[in-house]
Amino acid sequence: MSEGLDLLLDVRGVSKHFGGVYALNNASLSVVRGEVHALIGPNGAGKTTLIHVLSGALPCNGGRVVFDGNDLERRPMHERVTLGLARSYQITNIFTRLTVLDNVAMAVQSRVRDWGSSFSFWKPFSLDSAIIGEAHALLAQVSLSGMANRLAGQLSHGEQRSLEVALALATKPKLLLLDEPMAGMGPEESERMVGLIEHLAQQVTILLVEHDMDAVFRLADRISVLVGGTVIASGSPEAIRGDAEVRRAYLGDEVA
Amino acid sequence: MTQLILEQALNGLQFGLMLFLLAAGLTLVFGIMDMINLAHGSLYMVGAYLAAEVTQASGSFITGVGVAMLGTAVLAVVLEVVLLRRLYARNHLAQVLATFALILIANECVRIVWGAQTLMLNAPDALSGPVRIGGFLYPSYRLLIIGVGALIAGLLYVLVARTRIGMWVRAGASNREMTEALGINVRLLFTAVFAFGAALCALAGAMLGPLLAVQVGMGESILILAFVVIVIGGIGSIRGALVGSLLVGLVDTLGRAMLPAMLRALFSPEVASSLGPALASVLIYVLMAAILFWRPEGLFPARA
Amino acid sequence: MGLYATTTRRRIAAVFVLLGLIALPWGMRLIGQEFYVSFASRVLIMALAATSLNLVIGFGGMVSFGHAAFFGAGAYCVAVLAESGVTSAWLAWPAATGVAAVLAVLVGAISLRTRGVYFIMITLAFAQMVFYLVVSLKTWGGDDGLPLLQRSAFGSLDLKDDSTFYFVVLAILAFVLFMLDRIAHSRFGRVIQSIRENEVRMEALGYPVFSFKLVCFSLGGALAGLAGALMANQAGLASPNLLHWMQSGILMVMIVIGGVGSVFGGVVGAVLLLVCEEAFVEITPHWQIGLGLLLLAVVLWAPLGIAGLFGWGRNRE
Amino acid sequence: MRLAKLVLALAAASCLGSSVNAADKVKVGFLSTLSGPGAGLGVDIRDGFNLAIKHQGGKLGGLPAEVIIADDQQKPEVAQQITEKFLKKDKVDFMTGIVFSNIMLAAGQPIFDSKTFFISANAGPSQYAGDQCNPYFFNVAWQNDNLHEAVGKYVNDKGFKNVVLVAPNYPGGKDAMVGFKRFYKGKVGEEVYTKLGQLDYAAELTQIRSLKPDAVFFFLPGGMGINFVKQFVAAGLSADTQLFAPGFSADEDVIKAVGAPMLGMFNSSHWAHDMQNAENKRFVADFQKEFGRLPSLYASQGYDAALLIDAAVRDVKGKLDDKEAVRKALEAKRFKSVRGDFKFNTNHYPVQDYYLRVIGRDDQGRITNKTIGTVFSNHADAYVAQCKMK
Repeated sequence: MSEGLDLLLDVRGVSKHFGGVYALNNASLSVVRGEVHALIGPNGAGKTTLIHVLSGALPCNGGRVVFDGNDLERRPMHERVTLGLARSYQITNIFTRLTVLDNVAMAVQSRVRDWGSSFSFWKPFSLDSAIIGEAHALLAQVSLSGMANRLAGQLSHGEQRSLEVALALATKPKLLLLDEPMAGMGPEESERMVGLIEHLAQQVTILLVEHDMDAVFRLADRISVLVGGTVIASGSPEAIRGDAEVRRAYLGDEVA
Repeated sequence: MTQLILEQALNGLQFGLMLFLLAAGLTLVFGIMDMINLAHGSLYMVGAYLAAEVTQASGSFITGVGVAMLGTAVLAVVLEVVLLRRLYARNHLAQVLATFALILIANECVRIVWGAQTLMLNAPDALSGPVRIGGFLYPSYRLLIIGVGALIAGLLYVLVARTRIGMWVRAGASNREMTEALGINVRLLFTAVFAFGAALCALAGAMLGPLLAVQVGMGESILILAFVVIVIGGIGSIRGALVGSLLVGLVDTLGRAMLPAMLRALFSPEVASSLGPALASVLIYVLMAAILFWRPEGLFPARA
Repeated sequence: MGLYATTTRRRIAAVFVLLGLIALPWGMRLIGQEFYVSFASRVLIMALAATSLNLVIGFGGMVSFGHAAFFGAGAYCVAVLAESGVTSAWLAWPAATGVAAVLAVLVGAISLRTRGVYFIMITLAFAQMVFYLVVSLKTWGGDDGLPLLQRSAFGSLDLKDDSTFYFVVLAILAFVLFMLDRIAHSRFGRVIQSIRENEVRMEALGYPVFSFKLVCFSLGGALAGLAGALMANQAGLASPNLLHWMQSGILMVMIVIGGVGSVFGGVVGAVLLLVCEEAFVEITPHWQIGLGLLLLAVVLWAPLGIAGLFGWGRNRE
Repeated sequence: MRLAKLVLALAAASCLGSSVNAADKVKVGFLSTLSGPGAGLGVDIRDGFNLAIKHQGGKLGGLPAEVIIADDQQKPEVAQQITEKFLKKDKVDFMTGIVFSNIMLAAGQPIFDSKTFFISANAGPSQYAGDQCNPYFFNVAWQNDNLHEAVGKYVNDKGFKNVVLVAPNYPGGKDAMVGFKRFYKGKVGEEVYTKLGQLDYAAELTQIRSLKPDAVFFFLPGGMGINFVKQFVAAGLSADTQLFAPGFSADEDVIKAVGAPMLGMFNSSHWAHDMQNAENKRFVADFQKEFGRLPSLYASQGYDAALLIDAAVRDVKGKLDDKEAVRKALEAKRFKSVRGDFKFNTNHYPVQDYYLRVIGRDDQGRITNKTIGTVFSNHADAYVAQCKMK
C-alpha cells in the first residue's frame, strides 16, 4: 500500500516476547518522510515496546526494521540516534540535577563532530559558544528560554515534558519518536504541546504514540492501530475513523 | 583414577555446600533489601567465636552451635534496627563503606574480648575421625557438613517456594514497592530476614570452626568467596546461590587437584609447578569473569 | 549551581593550600621534624591514587573494587624496569602509566558489560587474579615484593633527597588535579558525569556510552599506575600488598570520606584518613575502631564527604 | 597531643645540645605485627621483650629503657613508614620486633643506612644471611631455612622413604621446601603448593592419601597451618602418616587453637619451654605468671633480643654513639640465652643446636611440646659463605 512513497521507516513483521508472552507479534508499519504518523492502541497493545525496539533499548526476536535505507538490526541505541532516529520517553527521562540549558547542551553536543568531538578533555565547555547558542535556540523553540538556568528537576511536569522533546529534537533527528508526550498533562499544557508538535512537524518526521484522541486526530497525517501486538490497520484519520475492525477492536469504546 | 576423581568431586561438593551456608544468608539479604552487607563475614566470625566459647564452657558442641545462632541473630536484629535500616535507601557505595566500617569495628571488638590468639573449636569426638564409604575413607565431619548444607538448601527451598513468608520474600526480592502496596510490613520482614540470614551465618561459622581457624579476620577471606558464589548464581536467587556454590566448590577443588598434573603433561616440570598452583588459585575468579561476560546478571537473575 | 562546579573562590583556596604545601619542608626543617616530609610524600601519593579512583567512581559513576590492580601494576612496572637497568623516571614513569592503562583497557572492556554489584565484583575478580599471579611469581619476589634499590633518576634532581622527592610528587599531584578540573569542565567530563546521572538517556541522545566509560576507566587506571610508580619510589619496594583488595577498599574509603565526585575529594580523604590513622595509632592499638566509627559517621551524616560538608562537593541541593 | 610531643621533642633537642658520650637512656623502636591474622606472633615477641626488661628492672644495660611500640599491620609499606619515623623522628638506638621476612626486607635498608642496629627476634631472610649481610643486622632467632633443615635431617635419619611436602605457592614456601630437601635425601612423593590463605585442604589431603607417603612435611604459616592440621587429622591421615612441621607451626599458640588433634606431631625448634637451664625456668615461670599462658618460641626470641641489647649496652658503658664498639659488644653476646647457648656466626646469625619436639601431654595433662632429642649441634645456615661482612 505504501509502494512508491518515500519511506523513512519501514517496520516489517517485528516480534518481541518476554518469556512466553508476546508483546509484539509480527507488527508491520511504515512511516513516510515528512508526515506525522500516529500510533494508537489500547493499553498493553505493545506501543511502548515498539518504541523500545525501534530505538534499540530492547532487542527484537524477529522481523526487520529499515530506517532511511539502513537495516537497524544489532545497531546499538546510540548509532540509531546518529542515523537520525531520536526518541522521547513516556516517563520523563531528563537529567534532573543539571540545569535546563545543560540538559539541552548535552544533547546538542552529541552531534558535534569538530576536532575531538566529545572526547575533548581540555577545552572548558563554557567556551563552546556554538553549542550553547544552539541550545538556547532550542529552548526558545519549546518556550523554555526563561528557565535556562534552573535545575531541570525543579521544572513543572509540563515544562519537563517540553524539555524531554527538546532533548530529542537537539539531536537533529530525521524521525522523532514521541512516546505519549502529553501523558499526565492538564488541558492547557496539552494544548501547548499540540502547538509545539504542529510546529515541529514542519521540520521533522514524527512517529507519535498518544492516548489523547483529539490530539491524535488533529495532528496525524496517517494513523496505525496496534492491537495485541499486531498492527491491524493503517491509513488516513478518516479511513481509520471509518474502519469497522478498528471501531470494533478499539475505538468503539472511546469515540463512538 | 575414577575413584580419585569421585573423591575429589565429593570434596568439591563439600566445599561448595560449606560456601552455600554462608552464601544463602548473603543472597537473601542482598536480593530482598538490595543491600551489600560486607559485615556478613563479621557475623560469621562472631558466630564462630560464640560457638567456640560456649562449646568450651559447656562441653557440648550442639549447645555451642545453638547459642551461637541465637546470639548472632540477636546481634543482627540490634544492628539492623540501629544502623542498617538507614542504609537500605542509599547507594551501593555507601553500603559497602558503612559495612566495611562495621568489619573494622567488629574485628577490633573481637580482639578486645577474646585477644589476638586463635581460639580452639573442635568437632565432637564422635565425628573427629574418618568413616569408610565405598572404597575410600572420608572425614565424618565433612559428611556432616554435606548433610547440613543439603538440609539447609532443602529447608530454604520449601520456605521460599512453599510458604507464605517465602512468597513475601520472593515478592520483596522482585518488587519492593509492590510488596509494600500489598500491605505487608516490609520493615518487619526485612528485620526477620536479616536475623535469619545472620543465624545461617552463625551456623556456617560454628560448623566450619572445627575445620578452619577461629581467628580475627576469618570472615573476610571467606566473604569474598561467598560474594563470588552469589554473583555467579545471580543475586537474590537461592537456587543461584546453590548452583554457584557447587560450581565454585567443584571448579576450585578439581582445579587444585587436576591442574598441576594436567600442566605437567603439557609443559616442563618447572613451568608446570610454577604455573599450576598459580592458575588454580585464580580459577574461580576466571570462572566468575567468564560467567559475567556471557551472563552479565549471573546464571539465575532474580529480577528478570 | 550546576553539576560540574568548581568556583573561582575554591580555586583561589586551592592555590593557598598549594603554597602552604610548598612551604612544608622548610617548616618541618625549622622545627626539626623532617620525618614528616617523607610522610607527607606518602600522603600525597595516596591522594593521587585516590583521585584517580575518584575519576572512575565519582565522575564516571563506575564503582570499581579493583583499582589496586592498576596501582600495583604501576609500582611493579617501575621496579621491574629498575631491575633490568632502566632507572630513568622519564622512561619508567610513563611506562608504568602506560602499562596500567593497557591493563585497565582490558579489564574495563570486559567488566563494563556488567552493571551495579556485578561490576563491583568483576573488577574485584580481576584484581584478585593479578594479586595471586604476582604473589606466585618468584622472579618478581612473590610476597616479599620487588625492592627498588634506588629511586628513579629524574634529570638533575636527586630524588633520594626527601624534600626533592616531595616537591616532584607535589608537582605531579597539582598537575593532575589541575587536569582533573579541566576534564571535569570539558566536553568529555560533562559527558561522563551525565552518564553517571542517567546512562540510558545518554545512550538515547546518541552517545556511545560504553566507549566513554571505557576511556574514563582507563584514564583512572593510568593515573593509578602513575601513583603506583611514585609509591614504589617512596617505599623503595613494589609490594604485593599494593595489589591486595584491601588497598582497593582503602582507596574507596578515602574518596567517600573526602567527597565522591569532587575534584579535591581524593586529596581531602587521603589526608584525613592517613593523618587520623597516624594520630589514632599513638593513642590505642585498637585504633581501627576509631577509623570504623569515623567512616560510619561520614556515610551516615555526610554523604557527600568532608568536601561536601564545606560545600566543595559537586552539588548542593 | 601531637603538639605537646613536639614541644617535648624540641625541649629535649635543645637540652641535649652537643653529643654527649654516654647516653642517659636506651631508646628501642619495637616494630612488630600486632594486628591482623599474624598478630599472635608479634604479641608474643612483645611480651617476651617486655618481660626481659622487667627482669632488668626497667633498664637495658643499666640505663632506663624507653621502648616505642608500633604495629606494622603485616604491611611492608606501613613498616617502612614507621621505620622512618623511628629513625628520623624518635632517633632510636636499636630496632627489633619484626616477625615476617617480607616486612624485614622492606624495612631493612633504611635502618642499616642510618647505622642503627636491628636485632631480629624472628625474621631471618636468606638475603641478610648471604650476600646482603650487614654489620647492623643481628638475628637472635634463626635463619628461615634452619627449622626446615632440622626436620629434613630428622626425617632422613629416621629412614622415612616417601615424603610429601606442602607449602603455600609463594617464594617463602618454595624456600622452605629447599631447606627441607637440603638434608632429606629420600624420595619426595610430591611437592604440593597451595593457594596463599587457602581455607579448605580437602583436595590436597585426598591427593596425599592417594600417594601413600610415610610422612608429610608442611610449612603453612598462621591460620593456614591450623586449618591444615585440623583437616589432616579429621581425614584420618594421621593413622598411617607421620606429620612433621617446623617449630613455629606447632608451638603453643597453634596448640592452643587446635588442641588434641595435634598430639603426636613432630616439630623442630631451637628452644622449648621444658628446657632445664635456670634462665629458661625463670623465664617460663614468670611469663606464665605475667600473661597467663605458656610462652611460645617467639616469646623466647623476644626475651633474648632484649637480653642481647642489655648486655651490649652494659659492655660499652652506655656509649651508644660508638657504633664500632656496640657492634663488637653485640657480636660477643655476653648473656645467657634461655635456649642454653648460642654464638653468632660471621653473618650475625646464630650457630646453635636444633631439637626435635613432639606434642604430648605433660604431667598436668596439658597438651604441649616435649623435647625428645637433638637434631643438629652447633648448626649454621647455608648462606654464611656468601656473606662478606664489612
